[in-house]
Amino acid sequence: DEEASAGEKDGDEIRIGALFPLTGSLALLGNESYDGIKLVADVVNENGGINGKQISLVKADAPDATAAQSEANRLISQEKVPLIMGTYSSGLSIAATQVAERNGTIYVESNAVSDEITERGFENIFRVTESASMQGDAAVSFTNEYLAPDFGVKVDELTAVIMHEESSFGTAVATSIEEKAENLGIELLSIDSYNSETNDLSSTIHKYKELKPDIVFATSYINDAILFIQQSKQLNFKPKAIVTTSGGYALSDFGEALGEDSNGIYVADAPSNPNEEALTEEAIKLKEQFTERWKEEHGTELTGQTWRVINAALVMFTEVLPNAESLDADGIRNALSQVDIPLGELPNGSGVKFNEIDGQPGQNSRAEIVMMQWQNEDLNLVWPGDFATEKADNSLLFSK
Amino acid sequence: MMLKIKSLNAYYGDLQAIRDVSLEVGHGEIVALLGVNASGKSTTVRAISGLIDRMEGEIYYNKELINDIPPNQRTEMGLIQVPEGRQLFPFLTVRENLEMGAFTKEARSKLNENLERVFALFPEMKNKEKQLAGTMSGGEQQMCAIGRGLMSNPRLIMLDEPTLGLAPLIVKRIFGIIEEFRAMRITVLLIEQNVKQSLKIADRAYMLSNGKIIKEGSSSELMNSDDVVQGYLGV
Amino acid sequence: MVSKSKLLEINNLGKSFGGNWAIKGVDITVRKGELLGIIGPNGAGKTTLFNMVTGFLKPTEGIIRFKDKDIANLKPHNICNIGIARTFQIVKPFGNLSVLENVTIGVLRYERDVNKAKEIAREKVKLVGLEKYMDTTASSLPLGHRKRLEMARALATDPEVIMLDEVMGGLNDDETAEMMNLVKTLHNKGLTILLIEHNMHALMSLSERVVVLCYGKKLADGTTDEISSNQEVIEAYLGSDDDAEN
Amino acid sequence: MLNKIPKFTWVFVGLFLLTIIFQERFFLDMLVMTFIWAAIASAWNITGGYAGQFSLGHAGFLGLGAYTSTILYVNFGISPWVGMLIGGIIAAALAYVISILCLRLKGPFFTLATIAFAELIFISATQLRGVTQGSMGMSIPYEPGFANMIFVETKTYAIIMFIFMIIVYLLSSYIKRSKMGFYLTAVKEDPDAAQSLGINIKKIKSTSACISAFFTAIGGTLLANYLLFIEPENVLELQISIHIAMIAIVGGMNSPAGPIIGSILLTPLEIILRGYATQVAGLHLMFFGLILILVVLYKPNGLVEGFKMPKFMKKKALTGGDPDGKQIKAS
Amino acid sequence: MILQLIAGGILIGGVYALMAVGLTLIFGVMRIVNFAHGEFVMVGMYLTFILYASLGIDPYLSVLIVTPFMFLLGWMLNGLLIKRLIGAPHVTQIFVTVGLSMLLMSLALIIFGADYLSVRSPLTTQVLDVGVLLGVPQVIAFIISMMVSVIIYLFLKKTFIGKAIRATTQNRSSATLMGVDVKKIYALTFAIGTGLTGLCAAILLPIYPAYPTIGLGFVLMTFVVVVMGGLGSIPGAMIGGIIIGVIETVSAFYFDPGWKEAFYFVIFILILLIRPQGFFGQIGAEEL
Ligand SMILES: Nc1ncnc2c1ncn2[C@@H]1O[C@H](COP(=O)(O)OP(=O)(O)OP(=O)(O)O)[C@@H](O)[C@H]1O
Ligand SMILES: Nc1ncnc2c1ncn2[C@@H]1O[C@H](COP(=O)(O)OP(=O)(O)OP(=O)(O)O)[C@@H](O)[C@H]1O
Ligand SMILES: [Mg+2]
Ligand SMILES: [Mg+2]
Repeated sequence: DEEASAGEKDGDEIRIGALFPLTGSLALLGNESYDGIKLVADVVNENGGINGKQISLVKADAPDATAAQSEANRLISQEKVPLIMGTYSSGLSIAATQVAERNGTIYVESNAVSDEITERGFENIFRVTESASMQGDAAVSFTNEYLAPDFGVKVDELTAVIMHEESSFGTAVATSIEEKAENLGIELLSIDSYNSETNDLSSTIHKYKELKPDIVFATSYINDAILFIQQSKQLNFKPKAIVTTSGGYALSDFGEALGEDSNGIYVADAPSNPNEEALTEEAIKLKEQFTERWKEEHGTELTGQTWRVINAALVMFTEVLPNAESLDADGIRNALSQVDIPLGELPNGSGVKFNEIDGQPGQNSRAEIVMMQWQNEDLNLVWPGDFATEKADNSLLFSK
Repeated sequence: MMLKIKSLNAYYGDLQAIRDVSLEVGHGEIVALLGVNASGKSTTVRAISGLIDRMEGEIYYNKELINDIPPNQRTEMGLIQVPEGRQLFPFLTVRENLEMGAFTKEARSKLNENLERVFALFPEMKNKEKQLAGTMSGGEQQMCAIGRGLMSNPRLIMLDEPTLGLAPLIVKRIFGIIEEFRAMRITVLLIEQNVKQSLKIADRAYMLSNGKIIKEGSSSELMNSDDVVQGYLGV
Repeated sequence: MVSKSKLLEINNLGKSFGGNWAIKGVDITVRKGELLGIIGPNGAGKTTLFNMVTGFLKPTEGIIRFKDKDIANLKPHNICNIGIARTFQIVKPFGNLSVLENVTIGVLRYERDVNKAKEIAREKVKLVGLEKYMDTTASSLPLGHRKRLEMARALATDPEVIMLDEVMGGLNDDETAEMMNLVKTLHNKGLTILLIEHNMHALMSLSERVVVLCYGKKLADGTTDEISSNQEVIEAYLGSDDDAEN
Repeated sequence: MLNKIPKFTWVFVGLFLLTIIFQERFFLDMLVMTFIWAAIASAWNITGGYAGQFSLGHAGFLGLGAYTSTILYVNFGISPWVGMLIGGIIAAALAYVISILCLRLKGPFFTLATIAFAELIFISATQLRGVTQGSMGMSIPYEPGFANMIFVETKTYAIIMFIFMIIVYLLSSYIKRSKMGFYLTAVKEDPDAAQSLGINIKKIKSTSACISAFFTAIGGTLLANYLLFIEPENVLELQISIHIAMIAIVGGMNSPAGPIIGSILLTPLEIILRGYATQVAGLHLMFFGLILILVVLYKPNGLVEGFKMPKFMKKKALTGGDPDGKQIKAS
Repeated sequence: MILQLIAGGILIGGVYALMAVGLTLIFGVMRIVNFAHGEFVMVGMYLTFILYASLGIDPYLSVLIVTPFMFLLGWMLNGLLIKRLIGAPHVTQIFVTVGLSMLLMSLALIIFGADYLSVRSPLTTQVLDVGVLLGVPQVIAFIISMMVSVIIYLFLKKTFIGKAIRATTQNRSSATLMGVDVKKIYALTFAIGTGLTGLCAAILLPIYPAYPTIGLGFVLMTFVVVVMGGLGSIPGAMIGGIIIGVIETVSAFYFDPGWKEAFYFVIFILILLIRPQGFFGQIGAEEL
């Protein structure tokens, strides 16, 4: 493939496309994701790069699906990158991966979770992080394994509602929660979708007050996550547990906006700060290194969201690319299929192995997903046991 | 002299509408400005009110050079124009239109007094007080426009075709009102197509053609001048 | 006159605006080829009458027939297409178009070919004496010329009846005379004309018959002589002394 | 001989040559986008420019076209070439209904109504998940083939989009020169006067709206089959309506060449700015905002015209304007 | 329950109303189609945030700074841009203000990044329980909003300025001839309209975080409210805002929250079709 090999054109540089929504309504996490990749690239470069070649990130802005395609096109044909990493948002990813697949360029999804991305069986599309159904799975498993026993009931006696923002992220996660919860016999009282740009969720909360579910499963972006918790508190809506998945609930802006009102909320997410016992020594070192460096450069804590990107970048920059026979699609694809990182070796506790899930050859089957809880305005890992740093505590929710 | 204009040129974009126009209006005088369509009558009046962007020449009002005074302040000085084609505020009621006439401080203090005077002159307006100005008949709008001009407490009033579209009876009334202005010491600059009648009440008159003044003099002089007789009264 | 056929018949026509009757119970018959003058004080309902005949206003009550067909419910463009054209008292030029283009749009009603339509339009522009302004944008015409443009445009639709609403307002005597000539010429060509005019001299010398409206009612209907000596009309509209001629 | 050909033809010849010469996908992609937005903006211009029916709801038609052909193809295997026509007809029918309903609305009110209609379509597309898969969007499986309207080469797309642009352009300039063009202008300038000259406003407005919507929807299908992925946000958002109108305005609304010029200037500029002004996120939007303001203020007739002072800056209204003022239309 | 929903809707509506009062001045009175109105709110929110973050000024107190600041900003923008739009075709207006909104959004992104900045006030999650639950910040916002609307209403109604503004939009040259300083009137109106967005921003920040695109969510809704209430009508904006607020909460409860915007768009279209002058607008005034 002539274009891909041209990625080496400068000899001492490997150009890698970084495609994220840098403007528009998804800009917050888009930029943060880019910063994550940048951080890894900087560290790798400082340590001598990939086999002596420096990584050069080619930044691309994908505020909407059309732009995502157009920019993917540019990265491939104009910038001649052999590898694109992106895009944080599922819709954008679906659009951009089409272009990559068609043009035979490897595309590694770092944080979008929609199952469709890897379900289409594309040969050039890989995802290091978990899929939506894995997220849903974690939320429901946690309910089954921890919450139900803790409430002292059988899991099929629980009632729940699912509330999700209506884009592909929220919808995909909600679909998976619905399926898994039904399998366990959890009674779903209501499933509600809403536009994440809404400025009021009180009606939905009133409805839930009447339905009195034990558990609220929520998937939101940031603005709506804040709104939901704020209004729930205001309107005195207090279910036994609020189990959320990733998105806005895992962000530091969320904690800052709500202060102690954030306490008690569960967030299923890629781990950001797992119990060090679950990690290898190497992973611990990396974890500390990145946490510190991020704090230095950005002044905030690393969230699970950014860890996803860092993981993906680490895998690509330290495992895949150095071992690729050639820096073209075939070479990188081969290297990807040979990656075999056991659980716990990545700084957030995940491992990497592709080709293990039926029909989803590009999905990493060892993407770890854990349950965290806001405690003392901090996000702590509480489940599963071997990863946990703190104990889950149901009494924290709206305790003040 | 109340109003004195020296060598006025006015342009619309590149098109020159009036050339080297000079005219004077004395205190308490009624001066008529005559001329065929497109001769530049309205342009002259607009220039005096300050509504023309590109102009040269000097305009003195009460001996003061007012070239640089913005139009709204000219109104405050009592230099009032009743524009051609009514130019009412279509979505204000008749009464609100009249009240707008009394926007300046001085006029506002005499609002009620003036309002009564207008209603006395045009009882039609009293009945239509609450109608939106834009829904009135053409003639009714013309009355409202003149009324609005009176509300501004004019010292010099420039009437641009005030009788346009008015029934003969009302036309007569308007000319009556103009005569009353003389009694009230309000100076008048009158643009009219109704030449005969205008000359009858005016002291002096100017005649414009193609943007230039081609004739000026007392009304009786003009009445008998060949140009006027041929151009206007020859029918 | 008796031999001419009825062209336009208006029966018991009425229009109310929120309870106020601008026109009520008016009957008018117009015969083919007639030149009918319509006068009345300001606000008498003359323009409202035109608006109803030309479909711009729906009558509150009454009947309007054109060639024995009820036209009270037709839309303005239908009215134009059956041969009734009008001008607007408050002129409505297409401001950003040239005079020629303004008139061409009228011609396009029956001549699809734009170039041919332009040729015909050129004639109409000449007819009203605006040939010097053929390519001037309408918005920069002074009022007098706009009135002519109104007229040219209405004529361009090739009407059978033309309704002229104060086309001589704002013209000086000379220009009025030209306009009168034009109206006369049109009339001689067989056009049926309804003429609203406050210029009594023009109206009286042109009209064959005059209808007087007053406060929405028909006050009189007759020959010019009958009207100018009608005491009620004099009181309501003309005024008593000789000034009325202007 | 050559000087008989209108100048603007050379622009097309040039564009076509570029389509043939360019090999790099990046440039071809730029051409594809330029052509398709030029065509859609031209379609918009027929009602938005000529008739002054300033719609900011055309994304609705674009989305209808994209969704109709995609749904028919993905679910029933109906060729997008057929789906394209069906989408066009549905969009035209909807445009007819909207234009009849909004017949009496003027200026900003019409615009706001079109926004509202397009938002309703957007919301429906998001909520009717059974049909549209909601905001998850719909992917078109990549199975190249003429019948599927999916091509391996970007160049093929570029040629198809070029042809589409030429068709819409020719239609638009024919309309502009014909009776219909005059009538549309008349309706825009003064509806009352237009009616008095025998123009059926309802018919002329709805006809232009239908034509415009039909071709916009066709553009939607073409775009969908180029992108192979549609979601409400990339084919139905208000931003897209604004984008379409913006191209026509920046190019010039009263001329058939305007939207083409607009797209030739704006589309590559957008792609380049977005691609290369990434150091500071948001910089390209700022550029765009500035360009928009400057062009609209200083070249209100679009870049298609030579530099002229904008009309309203000559203070037309202050120096007379309409001597008869405004009279409220009798209702 | 319905009472609770309506109460909640009324409170939200109060905030919408305040935004709409500003827009009804700019759109309804000056006839400038201002698509950047939401972005003015956004600018105000950032300013409130800065005052809070750097000087610790409570948002409710910073009203006193933010409102005048936005007033001045409005005055400046008018001088720079908006005055050129007066009497311009509305196409021009829409696109200049769309350009302005793009500009402001991208500036915010460049300066503040895409973070969601919020102010945590002790009041944020306080509630009043008066049979129905009312959020304290919402109640405060509602009260301020209603008070200010009434003040603006009285100002417009009772002073000659109000009439002059209306007259000026209808016929600029005539207004000049009446002695109205047209330029000043426009600058004042636009500045008041913009100043109100500052007020709005300050009372919103305790409820919603500030981020670059927050304005987009408000602007269409605000237009809906303005048209619904009737152009230029302050009581219309107030009642329109409350109606939209109630429609939102009630429809989101009884139907799907995903459809709630559809409800007000449908109502908007119906109003445009049936009563284009809105509830309180002058008949025919929308034709200008
Ligand atoms: N707004 C304008 N833009 C361009 N030209 C104009 C404008 N207004 C007037 N003119 C031109 O200026 C010249 C003088 O016009 P003006 O209105 O002063 O004439 P007038 O004597 O008042 O005519 P009328 O009796 O018809 O009112 C005319 O040739 C006219 O075409
Ligand atoms: N839309 C409307 N709403 C309310 N009243 C109206 C409306 N249109 C006209 N009128 C009233 O109806 C009456 C008749 O108006 P019309 O325009 O027919 O008078 P006219 O005879 O043409 O007068 P003029 O000679 O002054 O033009 C007037 O009193 C006018 O105020
Ligand atoms: Mg004049
Ligand atoms: Mg009349």
